[in-house]
Formats: sequence, structure tokens, C-alpha cells
Amino acid sequence: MTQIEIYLLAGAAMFCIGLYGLVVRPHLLHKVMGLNVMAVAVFLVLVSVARRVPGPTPDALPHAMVLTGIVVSVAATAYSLALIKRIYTETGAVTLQETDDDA
Amino acid sequence: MNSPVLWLDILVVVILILLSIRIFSEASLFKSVVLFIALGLFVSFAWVKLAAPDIALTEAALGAGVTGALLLDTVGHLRSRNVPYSKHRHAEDGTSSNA
Amino acid sequence: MPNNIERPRRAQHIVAVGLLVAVFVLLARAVLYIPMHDTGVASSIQDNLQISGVLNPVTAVLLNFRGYDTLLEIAVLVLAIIGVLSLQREGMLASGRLAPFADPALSLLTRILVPMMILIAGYLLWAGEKAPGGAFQAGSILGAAGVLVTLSGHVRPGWLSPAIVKIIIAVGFVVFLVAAIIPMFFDKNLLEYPLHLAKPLIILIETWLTFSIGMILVTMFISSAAPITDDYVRGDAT
Amino acid sequence: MLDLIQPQLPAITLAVLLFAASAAFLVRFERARAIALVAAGVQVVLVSWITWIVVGQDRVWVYTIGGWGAPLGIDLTIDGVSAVMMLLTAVVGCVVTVYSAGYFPPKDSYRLFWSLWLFLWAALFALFASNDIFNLYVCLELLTISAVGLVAISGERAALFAGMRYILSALAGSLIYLFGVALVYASTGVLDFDLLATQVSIDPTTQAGLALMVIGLLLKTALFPMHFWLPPAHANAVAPVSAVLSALVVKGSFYIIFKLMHVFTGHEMIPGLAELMGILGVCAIIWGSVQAFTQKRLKMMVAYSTVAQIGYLFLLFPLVAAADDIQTAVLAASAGLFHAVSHGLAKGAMFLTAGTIVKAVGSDRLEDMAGLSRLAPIPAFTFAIAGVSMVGLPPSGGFVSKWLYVSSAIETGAWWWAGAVVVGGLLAALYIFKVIALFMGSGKEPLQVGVSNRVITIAPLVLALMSLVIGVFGQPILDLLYPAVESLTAGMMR
Amino acid sequence: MSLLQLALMIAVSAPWVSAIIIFCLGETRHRTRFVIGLMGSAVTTSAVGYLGYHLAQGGAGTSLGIPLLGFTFGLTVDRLGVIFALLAATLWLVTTFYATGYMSHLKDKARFFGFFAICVGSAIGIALSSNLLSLFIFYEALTLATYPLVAHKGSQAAIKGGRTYLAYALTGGAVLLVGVVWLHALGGGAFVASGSIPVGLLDTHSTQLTAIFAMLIAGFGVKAALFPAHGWLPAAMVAPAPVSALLHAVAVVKAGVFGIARVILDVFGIEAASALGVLDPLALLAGFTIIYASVKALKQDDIKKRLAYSTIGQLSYMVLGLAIGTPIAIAAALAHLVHHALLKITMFFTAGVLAEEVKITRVSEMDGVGRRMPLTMLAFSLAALGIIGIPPIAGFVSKWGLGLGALEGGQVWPLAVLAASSVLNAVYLLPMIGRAWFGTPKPEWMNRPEQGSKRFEGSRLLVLPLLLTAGLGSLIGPLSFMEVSPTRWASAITGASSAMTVPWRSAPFLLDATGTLFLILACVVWLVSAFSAWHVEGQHRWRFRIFLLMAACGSIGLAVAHDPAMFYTFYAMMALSAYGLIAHSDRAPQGGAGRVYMTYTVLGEALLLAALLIGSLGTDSFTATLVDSPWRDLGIGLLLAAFGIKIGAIGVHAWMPSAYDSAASGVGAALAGVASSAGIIGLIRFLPGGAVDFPGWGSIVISAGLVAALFGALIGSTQARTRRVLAYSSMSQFGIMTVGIGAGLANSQVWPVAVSAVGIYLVHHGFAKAALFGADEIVLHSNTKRWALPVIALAGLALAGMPLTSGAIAKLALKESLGGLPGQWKTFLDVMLPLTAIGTTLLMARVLQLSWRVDPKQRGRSATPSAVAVASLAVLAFFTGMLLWVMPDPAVQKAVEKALGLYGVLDLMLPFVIGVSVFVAALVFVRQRAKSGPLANLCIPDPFIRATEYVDTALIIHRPKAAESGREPKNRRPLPSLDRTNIAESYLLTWPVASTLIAGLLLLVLVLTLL
Repeated sequence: MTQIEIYLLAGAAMFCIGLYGLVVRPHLLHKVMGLNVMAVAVFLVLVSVARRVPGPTPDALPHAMVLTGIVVSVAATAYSLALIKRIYTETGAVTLQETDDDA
Repeated sequence: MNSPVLWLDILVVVILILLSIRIFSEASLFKSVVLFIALGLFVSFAWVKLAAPDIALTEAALGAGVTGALLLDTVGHLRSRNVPYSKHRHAEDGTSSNA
Repeated sequence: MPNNIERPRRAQHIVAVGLLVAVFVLLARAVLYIPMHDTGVASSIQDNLQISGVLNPVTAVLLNFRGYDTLLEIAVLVLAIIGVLSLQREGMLASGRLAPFADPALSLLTRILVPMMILIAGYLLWAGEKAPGGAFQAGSILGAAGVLVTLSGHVRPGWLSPAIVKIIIAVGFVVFLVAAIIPMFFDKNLLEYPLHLAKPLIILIETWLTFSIGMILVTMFISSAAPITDDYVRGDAT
Repeated sequence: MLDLIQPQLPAITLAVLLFAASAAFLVRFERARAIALVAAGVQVVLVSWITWIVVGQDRVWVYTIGGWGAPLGIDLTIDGVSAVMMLLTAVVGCVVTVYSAGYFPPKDSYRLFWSLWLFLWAALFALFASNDIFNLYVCLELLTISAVGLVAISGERAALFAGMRYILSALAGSLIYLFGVALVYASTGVLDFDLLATQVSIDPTTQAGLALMVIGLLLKTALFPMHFWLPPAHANAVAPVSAVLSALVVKGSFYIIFKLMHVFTGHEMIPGLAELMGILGVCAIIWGSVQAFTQKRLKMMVAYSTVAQIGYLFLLFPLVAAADDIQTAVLAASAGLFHAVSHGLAKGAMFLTAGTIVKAVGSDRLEDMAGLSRLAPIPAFTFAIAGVSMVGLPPSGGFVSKWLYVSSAIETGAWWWAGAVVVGGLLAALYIFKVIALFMGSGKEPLQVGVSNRVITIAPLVLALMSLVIGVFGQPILDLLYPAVESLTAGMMR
Repeated sequence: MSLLQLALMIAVSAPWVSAIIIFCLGETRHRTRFVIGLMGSAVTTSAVGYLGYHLAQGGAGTSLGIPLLGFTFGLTVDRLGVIFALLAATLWLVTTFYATGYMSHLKDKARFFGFFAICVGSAIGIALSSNLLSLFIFYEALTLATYPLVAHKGSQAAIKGGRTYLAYALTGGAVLLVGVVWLHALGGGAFVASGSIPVGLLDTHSTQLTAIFAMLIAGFGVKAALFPAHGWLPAAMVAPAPVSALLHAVAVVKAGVFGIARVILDVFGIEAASALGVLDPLALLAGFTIIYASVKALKQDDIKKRLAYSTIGQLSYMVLGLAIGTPIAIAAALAHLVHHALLKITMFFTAGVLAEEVKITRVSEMDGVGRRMPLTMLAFSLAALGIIGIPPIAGFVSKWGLGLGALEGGQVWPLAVLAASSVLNAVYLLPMIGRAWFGTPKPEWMNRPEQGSKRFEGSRLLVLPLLLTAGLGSLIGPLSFMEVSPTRWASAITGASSAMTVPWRSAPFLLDATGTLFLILACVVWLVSAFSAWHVEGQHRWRFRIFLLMAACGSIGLAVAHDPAMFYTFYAMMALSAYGLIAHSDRAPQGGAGRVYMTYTVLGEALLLAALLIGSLGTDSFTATLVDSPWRDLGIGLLLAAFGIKIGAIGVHAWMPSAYDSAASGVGAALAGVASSAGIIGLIRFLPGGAVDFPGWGSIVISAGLVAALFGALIGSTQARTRRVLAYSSMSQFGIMTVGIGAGLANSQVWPVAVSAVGIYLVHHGFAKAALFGADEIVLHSNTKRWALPVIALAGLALAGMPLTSGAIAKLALKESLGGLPGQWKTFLDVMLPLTAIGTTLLMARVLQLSWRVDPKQRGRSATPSAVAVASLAVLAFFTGMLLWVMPDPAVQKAVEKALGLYGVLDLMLPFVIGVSVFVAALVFVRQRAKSGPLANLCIPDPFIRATEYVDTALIIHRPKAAESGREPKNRRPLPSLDRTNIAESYLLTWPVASTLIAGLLLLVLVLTLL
């Protein structure tokens, strides 16, 4: 079990956990956190793939991808949280449940 | 060939997985967010282990820092504010602290 | 909030867990089959590093080799803040004060930390060219500093007029775009910096990006945290 | 001057859009609207020029950004298929811009609409041009956030919730897609489509990678079981936004699936995937039509009709898989793509005119619209024409795609797909003609119709007539599609 | 772009352009819209006209188009296409006038005229399209453009009608699409003269091709209203009248038939289609549809619905013709396309005028409307007669061609279908005409003070198109020999010889011996009855006179017409106009006798048509072709049945007594004397007696004749009214003549002698019967009874065959002709003939007795007979006696000598004496038994009359009761409520379920990777 494989498995596991959070937890914040955990999981896979290069400096391409990924996921999270706050101020709902009754 | 360094990696991975499971099994919102920030820090530690300093720095600053701050701000927003416009009035505060 | 909202229904919980465990098994299988030899482009990055104008491979890939990705990434960031601003009901950047009064410990901390953070941001920006660092890290620290200043009440968010805030937000992206277009006048493709100009251009882009990212992060906090005015406050604001 | 611009055309078009988007962010409503209109006009000119070049030199236009070439840098490739999709985006985009100019009252709450809309347009252009799977991820994100921003801009309760659903599912889809990209990069080491086509091999990692990418994109294209976010989003959004969402945004992720399935030879890589998508497509057609028929609100009905029509697009995959020679594969593929184009035009027209009708009648409910054709003849007529194209009756574009589907189904011997297409057409006729009958009937109480300005009545009509025109003069578009689809499927056939 | 291609382009695009202009004009500008509509239709008609002219000059066709989907979406000029395009264009021109008038007070005119123009544009597009794809595109455009017209009124019924129409049309379209694509996949689909199926394909892909053919026919069959898919046509009758007229009689439904024609002729080609064996089932289906639709039409009380079902039937005529596949049949079918269009559009126009002007929409309300709008109803009557197939109007020409085509193809059952459907057509159309002309009009229709004349037609815009189409419809029939007529044009398409398709031969008239005899009889008798009947009073004076003249010229034409079609034409004219005479007088119950007469006549006509068709396939004479045609016995049987009805053969004579009884005064003579004897002339002329012996047929005819003679005598002599006695006496006299004919049939040598004998007998009987009727008239109407009695006696004696009278000569001539019969017949006849003679004397005695003691109250009914009547009576008496003496005929000469000889006189006197004594005995016996009872109760009821009355009342019940209003069709339970799916959907929409589905699908696809 090399170091890379450990982190790869960790990535896969966290992806599923993040998906669990997104699917099961009704609170919108939990869902956003779930999304971030899934993002982190993917980045784990990418960076551990980068580590396969022998020698000190790993492959830079996945690193750039991860950096871009992090910025993008921050942007997305920022917008989602803003939307959650607006929904709360507008309707006081903190989950999507409200919508299902009167969908 | 379990060199000592490997043990550290296994430890980090186990912590990461436990943390993420704990985030989603935690009832209280505030506690989940705090755990999430902790997860962010450990992940940046993982990046350091995987020889990705740039990412570690960004993760710490953006992933843990900014996202964590935003989440905390939202939790605060959800708890402290009464709802002027909605017809649902929420008696007690946003997070129920159950055992 | 009726607390059954918090605990998901039992049946659905079990189904979800079952499914996700199965997915995990299959993902694990897929992940373990990843070939351990290097199939990436690490080697070609090393060769072209000299002509990319920067020494740090990550910055090189980010700003030169795959500059287009970063351009779109910045666009996403700008777009996110535009989205957040479009969600405001009462116009742009409410000018109300955020924190009612300065907490002595908080103000002391800000007074110490903010200068340091600005210094670190400057260093990171400069170091990004050779060592890990760069626009995003510097920007985020600058943003954190901005948030600290406004949250601690030292500065009223209305300090900068909304127009200027918007310009700062957009300037990073616009500069990057202009820098990308300039080579086209020298009969080169988009983002194909002329060799001798690569380094200065990248640094120019990085500096403006830092300011924009910083301002974007600050605005994210300020705009959506509706101003503390009397009728909203309910009990003590924690 | 012209020959200077010509080689840089793709970059210029993208730059124009991005500049306009950021400029529109900085200025007030009126000027932003002016910028948007100018950008739309320029965009149409440039895209048609690009299409002219691609057709003229009958080659795939590879534009290396940053001059680094495929493995290291990112390429923009524009072939027949992407040219057609860009043309569709340009045409529908231009009409939507003109329509929105007439639709929105110039008050401040909508001032950021133009910027979000131009960013969306830029994202679409980048997506259709990009040849790099990670770059596609960034484009998808740009597309998603701008789309959700546009949905939530109206600020009503329903729109906010719809936006929330949309962004959660879209981000989930993107992350699943990204995981797929990671796996593909892990196994092949390249991100560019052309290189992938040569280096991809059937091993668990690549298979899982493709599976994840396809699932992520299916979620973003709202194929049947995963369509839950589309109806509320498209129905509760503002009219021009729902038109753009149904006509263009949904096609973006479908286009990527199309390219992936061809580059990775999907039906060999994952046996049964093409058939699964076909079956889900058929379920989408039936479920979407049934739901559309039972809806009480006009825009919700049109949204469910989108769910149904998306089902049609995915019928092309099993047909291509079943094709034994290149000719029938090309026929099936061009059927799907032509349907994407004709549905784009028709659905765009239908949503825009639905917006006009709702604005005129004052309510979205169908019962309040009885006897509309007497008072608002042009919107009713436009709705009818768009409906005709949706049902796939001859003078319209829908008919051409239906024809291509049926002939390819017959040639490949898998006739049940043809059955699905024909039955789908009849089901569509059910809800379309229910509404048309309602318009022609006579309502209970006399209908008062508010005066609606010329622009928002004529713009949808132009789009609807275009969907009829491509029905009759569809051949040029097919000629544009054939070579590109041929080169894509050639790879698959090896 | 040659001039021809330009014209082609204009022809198709002009309607679309005018539609677009009309749409842009908006609702208010009526005048400009009318002008645009007119101009559009004019330009289109002239363009298509030029195409037709070019083709007529033998120019080559051309085509133009743009590439689409592997086909070219284009147009072509060929004869088949131009005929339909010309039809659509001209009728559009006519309907524009009509529609402007009709729509004057309805709303949404712009929408109406716009879509109207598009409909015609797509119809012309269908006509001129160059391959199956372009035809399909225009075909579906037609469906779309017709929907808003059907649902135009926006009422609940209109929307429902529209929905039904769409349901049928779209399903048909879907099936058609699959067929067209499948065919295209196999390589067919283009329109090539004799079929474009790639040569090898027929045997390799025969099952596929059959399936494709079935789909194409099903697709086009929906619009051509073939049986299972005809439901939409009656439902679409909610549309305004112009729509029903042009679209549901011409453009839309004909598009379906045109499609089928293209598929059979140009896509598959006749040989390929028959090789596949798909034509016969189609023919059977069409046949069934004809019968089914006609029966359904009977039940419809709503005018437009009845016309709709009639259209369904007529469309299936065309499909039947196409399915039979022989050149003549196809030419007839294509000609019928034009004929039916013109006739049916007139009827729909009339329905529209009736609905607009006098607000009647039901057949039961049509009483007396002819008095109110004579021109309109005249046009309607002409069209109705044409549809039934009464010569010389257009319908007959195509029906004739269809029959011949069927025979050419070696099939007989289409003949039966044609005959049956003509009867059914008559049964559901003639009552409409009957009510219109003979019904009693509503009072308020009559008083139109402000318009002056009592008759008040619809507005000019409505009536003129009506008259134009009716005129054209009736003219095309007789003028079908002209080059430009649809029949000739169609036969040029299929290469059938125009001799066959045009029923009337070039030299139809020939005068032979029996012809001259009958001619003299007809002229004299009609002259006399015209004199006596001319000054009849009552409001319908002119109507009566017209019918009288038509009947007269009918019988005169009959005498000289030798060509089967010409004979049939005059025969039909005489028979139908006789109805006018019978049903004229108000004495008869509401057309009771008239209706019975008409039913029998129509049946006779149909049988005659079938018989004549069998004999006229091929160029040589009728009898020659009949003798060596495979269906000889069938032909002879039909001939005997058809003419049997006319001469009151046993079993089919029920109409005779009531008809003669209720015939108007003075006309009875002509009817009895001439009209009925036309039957005998027909038998003589068309039975193939001379060439071959028909022992079987001979014996049947003889026995039928004898039975008729005896039966007539027996029943007749007990009748209470003189006219009924005379009727039965005619029946028995004709019985005797049939015996003569039977003898001729049985033995070919005897045929000429028998013919001339029967001819003499015919003339003698004609004059005698006419004299008797004349005398009876006088007895009934005037107190100068004294004058009439001697004449009755004289005529009676002649009939009984007293020596020195024409009767004697006729009887002897007949006996002569029977001489040649084989042994056992000869003896049998020697016994039977005297019996008939006794019967006749009995009848004559009865007549004398009745007219002697005619009771006063009957007499005073009408004005005193003019001197003219008396004079005419005298002339008839004279002819009876003297003429035969002069006859140069050899058989006559021989008969004369015998009559003079002692043995001859004795032979003649014996039956006379026995007859008189039997009568006296019966008289005495009756008086004893019933001291007081009136004589009438002794009358033996005629079983056949009972049977006919029973059938007649059944028909009445069968006929739609006025009360059966057009109740709303029970609306089917609304679609199974799909709302339950809403609940499922809303459940599906909830986030947890949806996202679990995502995870599930992700797992599913990953599992797929394992396989």
C-alpha cells in the first residue's frame, strides 16, 4: 500500500461521504459542506496522481487543476451561501423540504 | 515497507475520514461547521505530505479560511436574525442542541 | 425548528448508506487500477519551464501553459460575486455599519495582524514567481485582512463607494483579458506571451489579480451580511 | 486588416463576450442593455464568419491558446458540429437579447441581468469550442453559476427555491464530472480530446472515469430520473432566461456527452451504456409528455415538454451503437444534433411567446388563457408554429429530425427506437393541441389582454418561423453536420 | 427557369403568398381581403390552366426542387397532378365568392381566409409534388391548416370536432411517415410512370413491401375516409359550409384518394401492386366502405352529416376503381374524382344556403323548400341525381367506367357493389329531392311581400357559385366525349381507349321494326294524353307539364336508341319523370304510390345498369358481346329482372295498381300504354335471342308469363276500382307477351317471328289500354257517360281478341310464333293461351260493369272533360281497329287470312263466350249471397301488395324519425385521469428521492463497467 494508494482510497471514501451528506442531510448548509467535502476528495485524487512522478517536484498540471478547482468551489460555495441567506430572509426556510410540500 | 512516514499518512487519512463522517452525523450546525474548518486544516496538512505547498497554502487560506468564515457567517445569519418577511416564525433558534 | 428535520428518515438513511458504500467499493476498484508510472506531462513542463517566464512550475502552468483555464476561473469568481450582488434586495453594498461597537480585544488583534497580513500577501505575491505562492494565496490573505478590518468596526463598509468597489473587482479580470489579447496584435495566438515579455506580463497580471481577489472576498462577506440596523437586531448579536 | 483578424477569430469572439460581460457589470441598466445588444450583433456576425470558414475550407479549425499545443496547453477546435451549435447559440442568443430589451422594465433590480447573460453566452461559446476536458469543467461551472444567477435574479420565492435546487444538483454533477476527469487523467495522462481518442484503452479506471463524466453530465442535462430540478427552474425563471435555459444551456452538457461518447467509443468502453441512455430517453419522452399534458400552468407545461424533448436527443446513442456501417451511424448522429438545433429554436420561441402571453394575460394558469387567439393572435400563432415543430409535423425542423431518426432506426434494424419517436410525436400532439384548442376556444369570462409592446410579440415569431424554415431548407445544416459527425464516428468505428 | 417552371412555381406559391398577405391585412379590411383572395385564386387557376394547356398540347412535363433528406423536395408537372390541381384551383375561385357571402356575419375572417388559402395551397402542392417526401410534407401541412378551419367557430362542438379530426389525421400521418421512410430506406418513393420500386426488390422484400403498402394506404386512407378511419368526416361537419364544401368534399378528402392513386400508379405501379396481391384486399375494403357509408347515410337526419357519409361512399368508389387496377377502372376513378367534386360541392353549397337563409339543417325540415328556392334546389336535385348515377349527368359516366373496368379486370362483384350502392344512394338522396319539390312548404316561406316574387333565393354571392358548379357537373357528363373532359383526360393518363370510358357510342340511334311500331304507339298516345292532361289545374301546373314532356321525350328517345348507354339514358329519364306524374295529384296519399313506384324503378334501374355493363365491354354489338361473355346467364337474368319490374312481372308488379290508380287524370293512358311497354321493347332489343337457343331461360320466361297472365286476370277481375282492374289487365297482357318472348328465347329460329308477333301485340295492347283509360277518365269526370261506354266496349272486345279486331290479329300472330316450339311446350301452350283469353274477357266484363254502375258521388270531382278529350278518345278507338290491317309484316298477313277463315273465327270466339258466361254466373252468385253488401269486400287481396306495403312501412320506420335530434354523442369518459402521475411526480421531485436516484444511477453505470 504505497502512500499514493492510501490517499486515493481516502479520496474515494470522502467523495462518498460528501455525497452522503449532500443526499441525506436535509439542512442546506450540510449540503453545501457535503459538496465541499466531495471537492476536497477529488482534489486528493488529483494531487496523489501528481505525486506518482519520481523526484522532489510532482507533476504541476494536476496542481494547477486543483488550484483552479479550489477557487471555483469557493466561488460556488459563496454564491450558494448567499442564496441560502436570501432564501432564509425571504421565507425562513433552511431546507428544501418547504418546497416539496407546495411544489 | 511501512516506513515511519507512511504511518503518518495513514493517521492523516483516518483523521480525515473520521472528521468528514463526524461532520454529517453532527446534529448541531455550528459544531459541524467547526469540524469542517478542522477538516480543512488537516487537508492542507495532507497537501504538505503530498509535496504540494502551493495547494496547501491555498487550501488553508481559501478552503479552510474563507469557506469556513463564510459558513460561520451564514450560521450566524440563520440563528440571530428574525425573519421580517416570512410567514413561518421560528420559535427557538436555528440549531437544536440535542444530545 | 421541529427537530425531525435534523434527523433524516430512517429508511432513506439506510438506502443512501447502502448505495454509497457500493459506490465507494467501485470507486476504490477504479482508483486502485490507476497505473503507478507517470503518464502525465511533468516532463514537458520541465522542458518548457525556462521559456515560460517563471520558475515555479505551478505558476507557469497556471498563468502560461494553461492560462486560459485561469482566465475562465477568474471569470467564475467575478461571476460569483456578480451573482451574490444580484441577490441583494436593497441595491448595492448597503452602507450600514456592521459591528455596533469595537470589542477591545478584537480591535487590538486587528491592529497587530492587519499590517502583517498585508506584508505576507506582498511577499507571497512576489515569491509566487519562484516558489509556492502567487495571486490566489496573496489575494485570499488580503481578503482576510479586509474582512478583519470591517468586522472589527474600524472601517465602515461605506468607506469605498460602490462604483470603486466594482471597478476593483473587475480590474483583475480585465487586466488579465487585456494581457491575453495583446499578443494577438503581434500576430500570435491568445495568451501567447512574447518570450521576453512573459515575466513582466505575468507579474502585472498577478498583482492586479491579488487586489481583485481580495476585494471580491471582502465583498462576499459584507454584501450578504445584511447591515445591522435597529429593526433587525433581535437580542444580542453573538 | 481582415486577414489579421481571421486566424484569431475564435479568440476574438470570446474576448468580445467577456469584455461586454464585465463592462455590463460596471454600468447602469440602459447602457448595459446597449452593450448587450451590440455584443449580440457582433457575436452573430463573428460566429457566422467562423461557420463560413469552417464550411469553406471544410476542415476542423484547431486554435492553440498560448501557442503551446495539445498536451501542455489548451486547444479550441471548431468543427461542423460545434459551428452549428455556436450558430444556434448566436441566433437564439441574439433574439433573446432583443426580447429582453423589450421585456424588462428599466428598474435597477434587473441591472445585473445583462452581465450574467453575457457571461452565460461566453461560457456556452467556450464550451462548444473547447477541446480539453478540464477546461470543459471550468466552462460548465461558469455556465452553471451564471444560469442559476439568472434563475434567481427575479427574487420571487419559487425562483429562489428553484435556483437552490438547480445549483445543488448542478454542482454535484460538476464534481462527479471532475472526479471522472481526474480518473481519465490518471489513466491516460492527457486532457485533450484528439490525444485521448488515440491513447484511450479499456481499463477499469478509464471506464469508471467515463462513467462518472457521463453521469455528471446526464445530471446537468436533466435526463429522465434526474430531471427534478429542471421544471421548477425553467418554469419559475423570467421568460428570456427560461428560453435560454431550455434552448441552449441543456444542449451544452448534451454536446459534451456526444463528444465523449464518440472520443471514448462509449458503447464499447461501457457495454450497455448507450442502450441505457436510450431507454432513459424513451422514459423521458413518455414521462415528460404525460406530465406536460397534466400541467395546469403554461410555463410548467413547456418546461416538462423540454424534459420530454431531451429524451429524443439521447435516442441517437443506441442507434449509433447499433449501426454497422459509418453511413447509418452518421445518419443517427445527425438526427440527434439536428433535433438539438430545431428544438433549440422551437423551444426558445415557445418560452419567449409564453412569457409574452403570461405578461399579457396576467396569470400563468391555462384556464385564464381561453380564447386568446382572438385577442392576442400573434403570440397564439407563434405558440402554434413552435408547437408544430415540437410535434414534428412536416413543414418544421422537428419533422426532419423525426425523419432521420426513423430512417436510421429502420436501417439499423432497431425499429423500436423509431416507434418511440413516432409515439413521442403523438404524445407531444396531445398537450400542444390541448393548448391550441384552448386558445381557439372561447373562455368563460371575456379576456382582457394588456397591451404588449411590439418587440416581445415579433421576436418569438421570428424564432418560430426560423424553426419552420430549417424544416424546409434543412439540407445546408445537415451538410454542415455530416463531415464533422463522420470524422467523429470514424474514430469510433476503428 | 423556363416559362413552364415559372408557372409551376406560381401555381404552388400563389395561394401561400395570398394567405400571408391576408394574415397581415388584419380583421377589418374586408374589401381588400376579398380582392386578394380573388386575385390569388385567379392567378393560381390561370397558372394551373397554363400547365394543363401545355400538357394538352403534348408538351413534356418538367420539375424543380431543392435537395432535402436524400430526396428533392420539389414539384413536377404531369397529367395526374394537373387534373387535381386544376380542380382544387377552380373550385377555390368559386368558393371564394361563396365564402365571402357566407362569412359576411361571422367573426375571425382574416384567420379563416388565410388558412383557407393555405389549405388550397397545400392541396395544389400535393397535386404537383414530385415525390413521396414532398407529397407527405404538403399532406401534413394540409392537416395543420385544416384544423383551425374545422374548429373555427370556437364552440364546444367545433373544438371537439377539431380534436377528433386531429386525432385521426395525426395518427394517419405518423403511420404514413414510417411507411414513407421505410420505402425511402429501400430505395423507392420517387414518382415514375410505371412504379419506382427497384427491380430486384419485388421478390426479395415482398413482405416488407406489402407492409409498406399497407402503411401508405392506411396513412392516405385516413383522409380518403376508408372504413375504419372515416369517423372524422361526419365529426368535421361542424365546420362552416365553405370549409365542408371545398375541403371536405374536394381538397382534403381528395388528397387522400390522390395519395392512394400516386402510390398505386407511380410509386408501386400496377404490375408490382397486383404481383404483391395487395390490390384485392383494398378493393374489398373500398367495396365494404361504399355499402357501409351508404347504409349509415340513411340514418342521418342532419343534411351535412348525410352528405358526409355520401362523400365517404363516393370516395371509396374512387379507391375501388384504383384498386381494380384495370386502365378503364382507374380512368373512371380519376374522372369520378372531378365529377364527384363538382356534384358534391354543389350539394354542400346548398346545405350552406339552407342553413344560412332558411335556418334548416335537417332533412325532415326540407319539406317544400324547392318552392322557396327553386334555383338552388334545382341545382341540388341535378347534383343528387348525378351522385346516384342517373344519366346523362356526370356521375353516371364514371360509374359506367368503373363497371366496365371491373369487368375488364375479370371481376363481377364490383358490379354488385355499384348496383347496390346506386339503390342506396337513391334511397337516401331521392327523399331529399322528393321533400323539397313535393313537400308542403312552411307558410312563412311563402309570403315575401317585400321581395315581390314568392320565391326568394339566397344572396347572389351564395347562389351563383352553386348554379355554376351544378351546371358544370351536369354538362361534363354529356360532353365527356370532348378532348378536354375529365374522362378523356383520365383515360389519356391510363391509356384506356376512350371508346370504353365514354359510355355513349358515336352512332347510338337506329330504327328497326319493333322500334318503328313502338315509336308510332308512343307518339300517338303521348300526344293524346298531353292534350287531355295539359289544362290540369292546381298550383303545380308547370311542374306537371315539365314532367309530362320529359316522360314523353324519354319514351320517344327510347324507341330509337340502340346503344345500351343511350337506351339507359332515355329509359331512366322516362321512368323518373313518370314519378312526377304519379306523385303529382294530391289525391294520392303523401307520395305513397309514388314512393313504392320509385323504389321499384330505382331497383330496376340498378339491375339494368349491371346488365347493360356486362354486354358493352368491347366494341361490337351488345348482344354479340353478351353471348360470348363469361357472365352471359347473369346478364340475361339481370335483363329479365330489370325489364320484368317495368312490365309488372309476377312478384314485382306491386307498384302497378297503386301507380295507375293515383296517376294524374289523362296521364294514366300514357303510363299504361307506353311507359310499361318500354320494358318489352327493352327485352326484345337486348335479349340475345336470335343467335343461340336458351331452352332453360325460355321455359322460365314462358312459365313466368303464363303465371302473370292468369294471376292478373284472377285478381283483376275482383278489384273494386276500374283503374286497378285495368292495371291487372295490363299485367296479364304483358304476361302473354313474355310468353311470346320466352318462346323466341327457347328456340332461336322462332325468335324473329316471335319478335314481330310480340311487337304487334304490344302496339295493339298499347292503343287498347290507352283507349280504356281515356274512356274511364270521361266516365269518371263527366255525365256524358253515354259516349264513353261504346268505346270501352270496343276496346274491351279488341283486347279479348274478337275477330275483325287488332286483338285477333295479335293473338293469332303470337300463336304463329309459338308454333315452332318443341313438342311438350306446344301442347301445353295450346291449352293455356285460351285460358288467358278467357281471363282477359273476364277483366273487360268487370270494367264494363264497373263503369256502368259508377256511383254519382265519385263522378263530380273535377271539371267536365273538354271536347279535346272526346276527340282524342275517338282517334284511339280508330287506331285500335284499323291500323293492323294495314301492317305489311308477313306474319301479320298470315294472321289476317287465318282470322278471316271460319276455323280462325271459331277459335277466337270460343274463349270470349266462355269468359262472358263465367262472368254472368259469378255476378248472379254474388248477388244471391250478399243481398246488400257492397261488391268491394269480395276483392281478393293481392299478397304481393301486402308484402310491399310491409317493406315500405319498415323503410319509414327505418327512415330517421324527425324526433331523433342530433343528440350529443355520449362524450367518452375523459382521458383516464393522469393526475395520479402528478402525485408520483411531486414525490419524484423531492430532493432526497431525487438525489438517491442520482447515487443509484451512478452505481448502475459503474456496475455496467464491470461487465
